[in-house]
Amino acid sequence: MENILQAIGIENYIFLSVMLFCIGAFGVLYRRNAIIMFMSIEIMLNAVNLLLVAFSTLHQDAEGQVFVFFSMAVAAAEVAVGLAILVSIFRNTGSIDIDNLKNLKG
Amino acid sequence: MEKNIALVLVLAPFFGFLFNVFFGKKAGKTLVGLVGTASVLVSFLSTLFFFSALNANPSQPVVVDLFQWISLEKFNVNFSFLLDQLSVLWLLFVTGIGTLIHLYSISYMHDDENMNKFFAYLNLFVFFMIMLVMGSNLVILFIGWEGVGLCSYLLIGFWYKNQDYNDAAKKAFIMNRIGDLGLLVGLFIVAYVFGSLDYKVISEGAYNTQLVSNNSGLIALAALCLFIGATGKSAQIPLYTWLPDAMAGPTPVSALIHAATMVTAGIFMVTRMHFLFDLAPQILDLIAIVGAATAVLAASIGLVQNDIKKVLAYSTVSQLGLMFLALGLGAYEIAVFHVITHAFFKACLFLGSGSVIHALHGEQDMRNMGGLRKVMPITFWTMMISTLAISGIFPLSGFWSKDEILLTAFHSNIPLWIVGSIASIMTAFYMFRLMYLTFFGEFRGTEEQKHHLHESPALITFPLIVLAILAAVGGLISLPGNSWLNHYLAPLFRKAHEAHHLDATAYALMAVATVGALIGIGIAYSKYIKKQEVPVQDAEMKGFASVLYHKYYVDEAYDVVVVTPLKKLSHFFRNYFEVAFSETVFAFGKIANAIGTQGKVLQNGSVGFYLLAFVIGMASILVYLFLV
Amino acid sequence: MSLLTIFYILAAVTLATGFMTVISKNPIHSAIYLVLCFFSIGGHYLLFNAQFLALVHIIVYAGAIMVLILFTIMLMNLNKENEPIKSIASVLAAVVAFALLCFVMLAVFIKAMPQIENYQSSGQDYQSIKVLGKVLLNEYMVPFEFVSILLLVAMIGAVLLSKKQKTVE
Amino acid sequence: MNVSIILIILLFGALATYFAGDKLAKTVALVISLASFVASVAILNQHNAGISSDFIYKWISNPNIYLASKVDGLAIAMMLLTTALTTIIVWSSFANQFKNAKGFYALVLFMSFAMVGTFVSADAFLYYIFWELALIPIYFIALVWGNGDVEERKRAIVKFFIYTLAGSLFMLTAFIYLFSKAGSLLIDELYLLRLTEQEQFWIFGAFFLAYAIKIPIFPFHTWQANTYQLSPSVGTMLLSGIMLKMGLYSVIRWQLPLAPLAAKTYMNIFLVLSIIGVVYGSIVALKQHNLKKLLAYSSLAHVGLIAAGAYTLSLDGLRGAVLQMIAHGFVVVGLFFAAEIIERRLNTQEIAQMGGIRILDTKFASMFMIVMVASVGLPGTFNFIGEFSLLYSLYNVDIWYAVIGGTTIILGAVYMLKMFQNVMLGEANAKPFAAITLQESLVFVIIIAVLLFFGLYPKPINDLITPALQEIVAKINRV
Repeated sequence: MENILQAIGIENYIFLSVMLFCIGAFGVLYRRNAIIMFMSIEIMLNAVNLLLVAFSTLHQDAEGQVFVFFSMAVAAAEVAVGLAILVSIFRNTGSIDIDNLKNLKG
Repeated sequence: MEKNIALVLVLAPFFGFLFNVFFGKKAGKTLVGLVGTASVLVSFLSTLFFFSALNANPSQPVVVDLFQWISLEKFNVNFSFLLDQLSVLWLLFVTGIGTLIHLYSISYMHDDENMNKFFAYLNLFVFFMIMLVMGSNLVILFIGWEGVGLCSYLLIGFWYKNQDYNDAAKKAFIMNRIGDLGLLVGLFIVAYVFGSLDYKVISEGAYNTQLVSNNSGLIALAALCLFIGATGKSAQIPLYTWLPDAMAGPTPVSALIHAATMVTAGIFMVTRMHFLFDLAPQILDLIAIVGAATAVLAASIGLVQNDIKKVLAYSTVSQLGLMFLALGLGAYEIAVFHVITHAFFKACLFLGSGSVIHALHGEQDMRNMGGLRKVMPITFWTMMISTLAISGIFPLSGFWSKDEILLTAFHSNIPLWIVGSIASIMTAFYMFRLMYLTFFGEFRGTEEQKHHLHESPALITFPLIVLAILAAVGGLISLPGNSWLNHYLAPLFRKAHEAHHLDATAYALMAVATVGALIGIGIAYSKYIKKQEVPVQDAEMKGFASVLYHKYYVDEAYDVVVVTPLKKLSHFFRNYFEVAFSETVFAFGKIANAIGTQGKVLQNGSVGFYLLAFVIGMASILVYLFLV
Repeated sequence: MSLLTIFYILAAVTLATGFMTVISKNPIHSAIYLVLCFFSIGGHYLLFNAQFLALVHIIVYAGAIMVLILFTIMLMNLNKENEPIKSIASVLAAVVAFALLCFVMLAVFIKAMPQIENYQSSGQDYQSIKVLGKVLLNEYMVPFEFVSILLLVAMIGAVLLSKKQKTVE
Repeated sequence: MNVSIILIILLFGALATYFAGDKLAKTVALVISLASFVASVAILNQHNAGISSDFIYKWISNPNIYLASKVDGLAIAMMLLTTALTTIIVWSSFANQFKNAKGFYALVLFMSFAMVGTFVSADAFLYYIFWELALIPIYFIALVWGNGDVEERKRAIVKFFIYTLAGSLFMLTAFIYLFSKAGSLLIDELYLLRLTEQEQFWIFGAFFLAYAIKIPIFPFHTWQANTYQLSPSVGTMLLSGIMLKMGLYSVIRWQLPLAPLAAKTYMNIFLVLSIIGVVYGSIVALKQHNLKKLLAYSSLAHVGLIAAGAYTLSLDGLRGAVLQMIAHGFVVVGLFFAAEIIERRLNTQEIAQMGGIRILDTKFASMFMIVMVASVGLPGTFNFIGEFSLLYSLYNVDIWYAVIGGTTIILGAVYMLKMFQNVMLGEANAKPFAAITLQESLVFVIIIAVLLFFGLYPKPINDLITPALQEIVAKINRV
């Protein structure tokens, strides 16, 4: 197994990542539930990670993977803080429907 | 040596001014008057020194160069003085008459609480007048020119509690400033053409035919502008209306500033710049016409005035018109001659009227005078001499100078001669009207006034006597055929002006003039002595007399044509333009506000909407970056 | 079974579970689908022979993050299908955005394909745990430390945010 | 010693004033401003001795920005004007009791600091920073310590602030463009640029917006009257005495030499605008009821003439402009101080409520009179020298410019005398008018002494500024 991309082809990964990313984006737009929107964002992040790894393999360069590593760390931090915010929002409003959060409306 | 004396000449009145400003209140009235008079006297004595020096050595005028003042790219203006025949002559009667009037004022203004200020202003005026006369270039002249205007403003409005007087002062200053703008522009043109403002350089340039022919249009324009300046200061049409109003000031001021000295500054300037005016014959014609018109217009207004000082004021305007007539005819030395004689008799007349007003405690209306001959003999006789002089009765000074002017006019332009003669007849009439109403008949004032009638003290009568003598014999300096004045001024003029020969025409004209004057006197006699007429009250005036009394409604016309539109314009600008500009600026703020109001709809708080915008935005960026 | 087949199966699982995550009404179901999705992505990593990443991925995402999310859902008692009916407009907007994004990104990558295919492989070891460790702790030493700080800060922040606020007098 | 010492004195002086506390603030401020003036005189001596006071110091390497100052005679003249006027202004406010005086005087010194900085900067970036920095103190001075209705004041001051700030942004744009061309913002390197006429046009226009608002040139003057009216007198004096000179100075230093081609091509437009300002300001001043507003419009007229002189691009015009800038600085401070004295006693700015002051205080009336006649350019006062050169330079362009610009002589006399008559003359005012104090009269004496001395002997200033202006004219004429 010299290089997997010779067997599968980078374009397949690209398609896959794009599809996954778009599903994530669709989810964010489609749903109003903050937690599910959160999950959708995770999907999008993973789509990007996947593509990074794919290109890392293509270039045979470790840096792409290092980046993924960092982005995972960021994602973890983000989830931790984000969920904490959601919890406090839920405490205050009794719901996590995003449409209820319109305090910034101009 | 000469430099130091020249500085003394200039600065003596200025020190008088400083003294009276800073120590006047403490020094007491006597000292104030003394210092004020002495400082002018010092100037007079210094002038005498230069006069004798010049007589000894006529071809060498004294030039005192002090320091560089204004520097411009092409030339510099130096602070320097020139003492030649013309300026010394002018200085003589400015400081001479100035001294007399100062002397007179000691008594006249003695009861005024601000006497020190009066003397300070008077000294300052003399200082600026000396500056005007002595400057060796037009800018120094301009300092004096504006400076005397300022002093005139201060002195007309001397009794500043009265807003009418203040209005008169303001009017004088503003009218003068209109002329000053003309003078300033004339200065610029001269500087542009000749590359200097120094009289000497300009006169040399004026004889440079190449330079002159290249710039003939500009030179004429310069002459015109300078003449506009002169009309402001010397009260000629169209800027004469300030002078009668200027009589609001104390009478010595009227005598010194508004009769003898300041108002002749225009004639001085034109004479100074004669080489320039000689190059512009069309402007000289204009000057002659304006002068003649002013002479007759002012004389006609003077016919019906009832305020004793107003009569004299219009007489001054009229006489100044005659001087300008002479200037316009190119007879500069005759104009100068008339300036001098006029200074004598007009100063005497004003001081005399001041004496009368003093005796009547401020009464100026001739309808309330009369019969003063017996109570005030010295005032009467001195004024009588001057009146005869101004009317042109042989052999008093006015006869000679007026006759010269009319003679010159007759030789060059008959209509101008006719106009001038009419003005002279009118002069004789209104002057004798003044005399008859004031000094003859019965006293028409209140009992209270009658009780206090008295001859003025010696300090007032002494200057009157001196001036009356001068008014009587002043003609001697320029008798026809053998004119000392022409001879004295000859170094100034490159083309010598030969004196008129005493031929038959000359004698005939003299006779005509005398007869004219006698006619004027006769009419006045029949009207005011024979018929004992007293001018009617203001409201009863009818027809042309009313028009005359209201000065041809010129002030009203100026009001309608200039003042009111300016006020309206100011109102309009303030209420509309300013608001419009201001609102335009605020409009930008309002636009931003409106955009904000509309834009805030976009911030509707719907996360879905934001995300959609985000996605679309990102998509467009991608398209722009990679696909286009 | 060729690699390609494995890839297709994994890709299908990824997309399907991802999609199900998005459309499931019940948040718990979504979470379960998401876990599956993450596992399949981990499978992709393994296909790339990126063992380290695969491990970390499973631990962080499928382990830590998903557990956190599940806990939150439980905490809020959200395992109900109570989401309000969405308006046609918002659904339409979501679909349009999805299609647009999909289209644009695909177009971009297809356009970029010629450049992508030019790369040559060097055959060096680049993705064993050993190599990655060296890269991380040499070249990326400072960012690595910063990540630790970031995580610490996030932890503190999360604790602070979710703490019950004392009522202010 | 280089010129930075003055900046340091003023900046740290501002801090010292703040920390000195409310009681000591004005004394400290006076000492500091006096020290800065003395230092300026020292710089002047150094300049006369032929020693350079410039400094240049690398500040930011990318983009290429220097802390640079270049002091020629022109900059020194403006520096002297600023420090001298700051001293006079601080001294003139000694009788006032300000709330939070330490903040007030610190802001005054800080403003002086920024203005001196504007005058001596030789790097466009530094210049721009100082230019904008000068705006901040006056904003607070006017807003916090101003008079009149608070809402109205807020509206006027915020307008002034945003207006001038907006104008300056155009200048910043021009500088950014110039930087992209020259790779440096040092003024000497900018002078070397060869720009096309098109480029110069835009740069000139951008500068013009900034300066026309600051100066102000008609029709960008709408902020002026209200701001002057509503600011405290110290603020008004700072604004009219020094700050608007920043605009005029910048025209001479930056705008004309950087875009000479445009300046020449479009000269007439700017001359006409400036001269409209002269006439318009004078006419509007005729019908003002508020003393400070009237003075503001008179300032508009005078400044219009100065700007017109500068835009003639001739040595006479530039020299007249600089002389008149200095003269106008002193005169306008004197006039506003007179307004302040009246306001202190009668507590009003409305001309209708004044009158008859001369009877009650002749000394004040005389000094007011002298300053007033100086402002209408009576020969023998400093203003005449400037006015004469300006009008002569205008005449050399076209006689009508001189004639119409010269109407300021007439109209100036009209509104000034009218104002003087209504304020000072007439029957005594019912309200008491305390005699002018020694401290107040000293301010006038200094101003009058300056006006009369340089009116008769302007040579020192002339010799100082002429070489610098010749250099600038040479730069304008290089194309």
